[in-house]
Amino acid sequence: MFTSFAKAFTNLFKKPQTIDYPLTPIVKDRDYRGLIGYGEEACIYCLKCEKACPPGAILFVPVENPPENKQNKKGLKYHYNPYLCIYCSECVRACPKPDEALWQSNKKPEVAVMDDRVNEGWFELEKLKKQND
Amino acid sequence: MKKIKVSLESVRDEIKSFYDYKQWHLLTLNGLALAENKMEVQWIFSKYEAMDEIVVYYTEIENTETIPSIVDMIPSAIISQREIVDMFGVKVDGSEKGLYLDEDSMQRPLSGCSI
Amino acid sequence: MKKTINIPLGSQHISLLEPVRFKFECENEKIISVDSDVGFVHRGIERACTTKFKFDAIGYVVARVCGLCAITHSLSYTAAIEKLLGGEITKKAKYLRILLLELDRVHSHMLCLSHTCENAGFEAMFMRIMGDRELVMEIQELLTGNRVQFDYINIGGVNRDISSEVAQKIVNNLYEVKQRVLGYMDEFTNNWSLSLKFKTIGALSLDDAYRLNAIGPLARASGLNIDVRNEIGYLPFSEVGFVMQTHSEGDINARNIVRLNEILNSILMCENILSGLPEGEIFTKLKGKPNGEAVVRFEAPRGELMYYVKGNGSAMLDRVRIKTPTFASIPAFSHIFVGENYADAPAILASFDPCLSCTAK
Amino acid sequence: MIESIFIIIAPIIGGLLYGFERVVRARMQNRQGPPLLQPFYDMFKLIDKQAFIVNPYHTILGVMHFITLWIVVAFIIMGQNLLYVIFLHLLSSIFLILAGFSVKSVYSHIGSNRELLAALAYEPILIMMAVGFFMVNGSFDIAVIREHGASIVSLFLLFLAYLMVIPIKLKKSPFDATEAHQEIVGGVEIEFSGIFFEFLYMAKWLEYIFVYLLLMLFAGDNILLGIGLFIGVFLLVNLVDNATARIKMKHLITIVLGLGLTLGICNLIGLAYV
Repeated sequence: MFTSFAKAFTNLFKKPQTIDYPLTPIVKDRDYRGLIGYGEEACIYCLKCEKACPPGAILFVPVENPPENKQNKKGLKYHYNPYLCIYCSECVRACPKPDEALWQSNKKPEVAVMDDRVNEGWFELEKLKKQND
Repeated sequence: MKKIKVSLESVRDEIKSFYDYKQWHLLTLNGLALAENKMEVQWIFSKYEAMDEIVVYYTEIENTETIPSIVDMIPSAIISQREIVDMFGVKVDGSEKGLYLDEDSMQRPLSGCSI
Repeated sequence: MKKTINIPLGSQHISLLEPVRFKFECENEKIISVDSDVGFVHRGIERACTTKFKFDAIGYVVARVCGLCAITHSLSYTAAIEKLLGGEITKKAKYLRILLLELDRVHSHMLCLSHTCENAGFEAMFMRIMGDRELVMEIQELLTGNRVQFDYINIGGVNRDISSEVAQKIVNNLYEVKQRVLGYMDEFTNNWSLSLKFKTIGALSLDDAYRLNAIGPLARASGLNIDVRNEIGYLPFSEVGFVMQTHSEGDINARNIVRLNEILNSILMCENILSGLPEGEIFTKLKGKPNGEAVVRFEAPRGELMYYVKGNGSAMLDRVRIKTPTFASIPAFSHIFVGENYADAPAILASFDPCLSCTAK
Repeated sequence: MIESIFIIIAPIIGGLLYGFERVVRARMQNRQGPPLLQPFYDMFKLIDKQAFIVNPYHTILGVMHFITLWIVVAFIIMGQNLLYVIFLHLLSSIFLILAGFSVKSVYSHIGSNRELLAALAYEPILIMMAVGFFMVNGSFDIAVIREHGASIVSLFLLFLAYLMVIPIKLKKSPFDATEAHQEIVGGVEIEFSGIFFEFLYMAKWLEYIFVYLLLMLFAGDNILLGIGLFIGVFLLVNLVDNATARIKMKHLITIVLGLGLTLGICNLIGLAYV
């Protein structure tokens, strides 16, 4: 009891442990698991990341709809939903060319607002994907 | 893991003769859908202070059959029994009440509350 | 006139932010009977595991059952699948798994201790333990890349290797945590007001612990030798210095002391692991599809966690059954409340360390 | 003139004191904590909220609790009779207790029960304190007490007893079982909402003024000593709050009534015979 008493008193003269959060940003470690980055030039369209992703946050959807040639992998476009992503980096491990085509950064996603249509936009993509399968 | 098949009638006697409360504890009841309206019910036990000794008593039943309750022997079985009622729709003796609540249940928090 | 009053605790209550309801029938403030209700939020994870996800993704699904014992859930599932696939993982991967498992136990126990203090009305202690818990959270983040959802364990090994700087940081932080924990030990045993709240309150006798199948720190505080780490050969716990911690009193104080001792033991295990970490790969590729049945148990911070997995040789599993520690302890909880004072109920409840997020899987 | 200004701004001073205390408490727990004006931000938020009236008496009693407490503070500032002040303060507590009993909530009932028991424990000490002041100064009038010299030495045991009353009134550990946030969710406060809760919230601030004004009576006309007492006791109460858990009602009554009464009676007997 007296140790807590003394501790409470000495804490009065210490700098608080917590930070003034929205004003002072949190520094994330270099290896923090954050957003997935994508390099289109290096991608070979093997679609391994799409298969590996547990929540299905990576979709390769044809640009033209319906696609003229289903075998044409270059006609696909990479879509990534940071709000669905669980940042497990399964996709990066599955990628044959990690660091060039797909990599993990330590950044957090922006706060989504209604105008972004995060959900609706994504549902449309999922629907498109289903149609073309 | 040792699996022992028992009939639905003898399951209570089998467990009663086997269960020593200072040596074994009930892990859980488990259901397994086998085929159309057939299922397997398992009673999974584990031994205290033994290397991975697990005993599973199981029986195959029709979905309409009632499985006996073992709450009088193992009081902690009540919660698993109530869960299995909800998860598989089987009937358990004396556990007609399920564990989960329907959305329009009167026992739901704030049910009957109108603002 | 009715002589008793019914006091509800939950399903929304300040002392317990989780959806469980205990209905106490009280005489003045003395509890004479308890009714419990746990099924408010059912998420259907067991069902989702068998219908929506392939077996190699389920490790990430079951990790979301609970935030605090995420590692135990994914570890148990992974162990079950590894059993079915019949592969052996490397020794280094095993050691790293224990390392994270024990770090998780340290922070989970600290959370429980702080919560018990808060429910006993000791706000400063709550803040103190929560503040010190950040030391553990920090090294978990360094090790796995995230604070809560570790996603560290993979079928076949672990996802990340440990660098020497991280290892050094873990050793340093754990040393600091150890000093703090010794400080709590002093506080929990010597604080006069805490002893009024904790000693002889909410006791569970050894016989009742056996009878009601109590598990985890709850049972160990009553003197029941049940610790799954002692009962499985899958991970080499005894090699890294695991010692079972028990106490004989069975009251809240005993539970706290057991938890504190377990933290110290876990820290010791982590230090042993880091000093004797074997060289080698962290990942072995396991081929095939799971076929057959497996029951795997692990010691989560709250007690015994069981996974039953049945595969049929395809990518979709037949059945995943999760038995979570809190779920199995509810009968024991209800039993302990009877005869206690309602003023102690929140502290007793917190000392069980209930995890309703696990229960409502 | 100054007195009436003080009376009018008393709740505001109380709010500032409460906000300051929250900052101090946060620092003692080694955290950032809320800004100083947080109680007033809370107030504006509460005013915006929809107010439910459980039953009219409940609400009226809650408002009456606040008004009576304000009058109590006004009486102290104006230097009225100390006995009146103490009994009027009891009346304000009774209003709150009745409000708690007038609704159906179990938590509210338990809170009222505990509040009543706590009043039973601390009221004798307050009355003995008044008697003590009378014996030292020859008058119950606060104005007279303020003109005399410091009485803390001759009333030291009563001062100690009064120290035990402060945590009860300010709802601080170890004697905060009447509010018991984690057990009965604030007790009597639970059924108040919106602007009506605001009255209770402001009553809490007035409680701070009441407690510390009574404390300063021990210093008499020595203003420096009064401020010193205030700072010392303020720190002490918060430090003890940060070093103890909440004890049960049973223990609260045993300790406060047993120890407090003994201390008080010893002091009075001492004053009468020495």
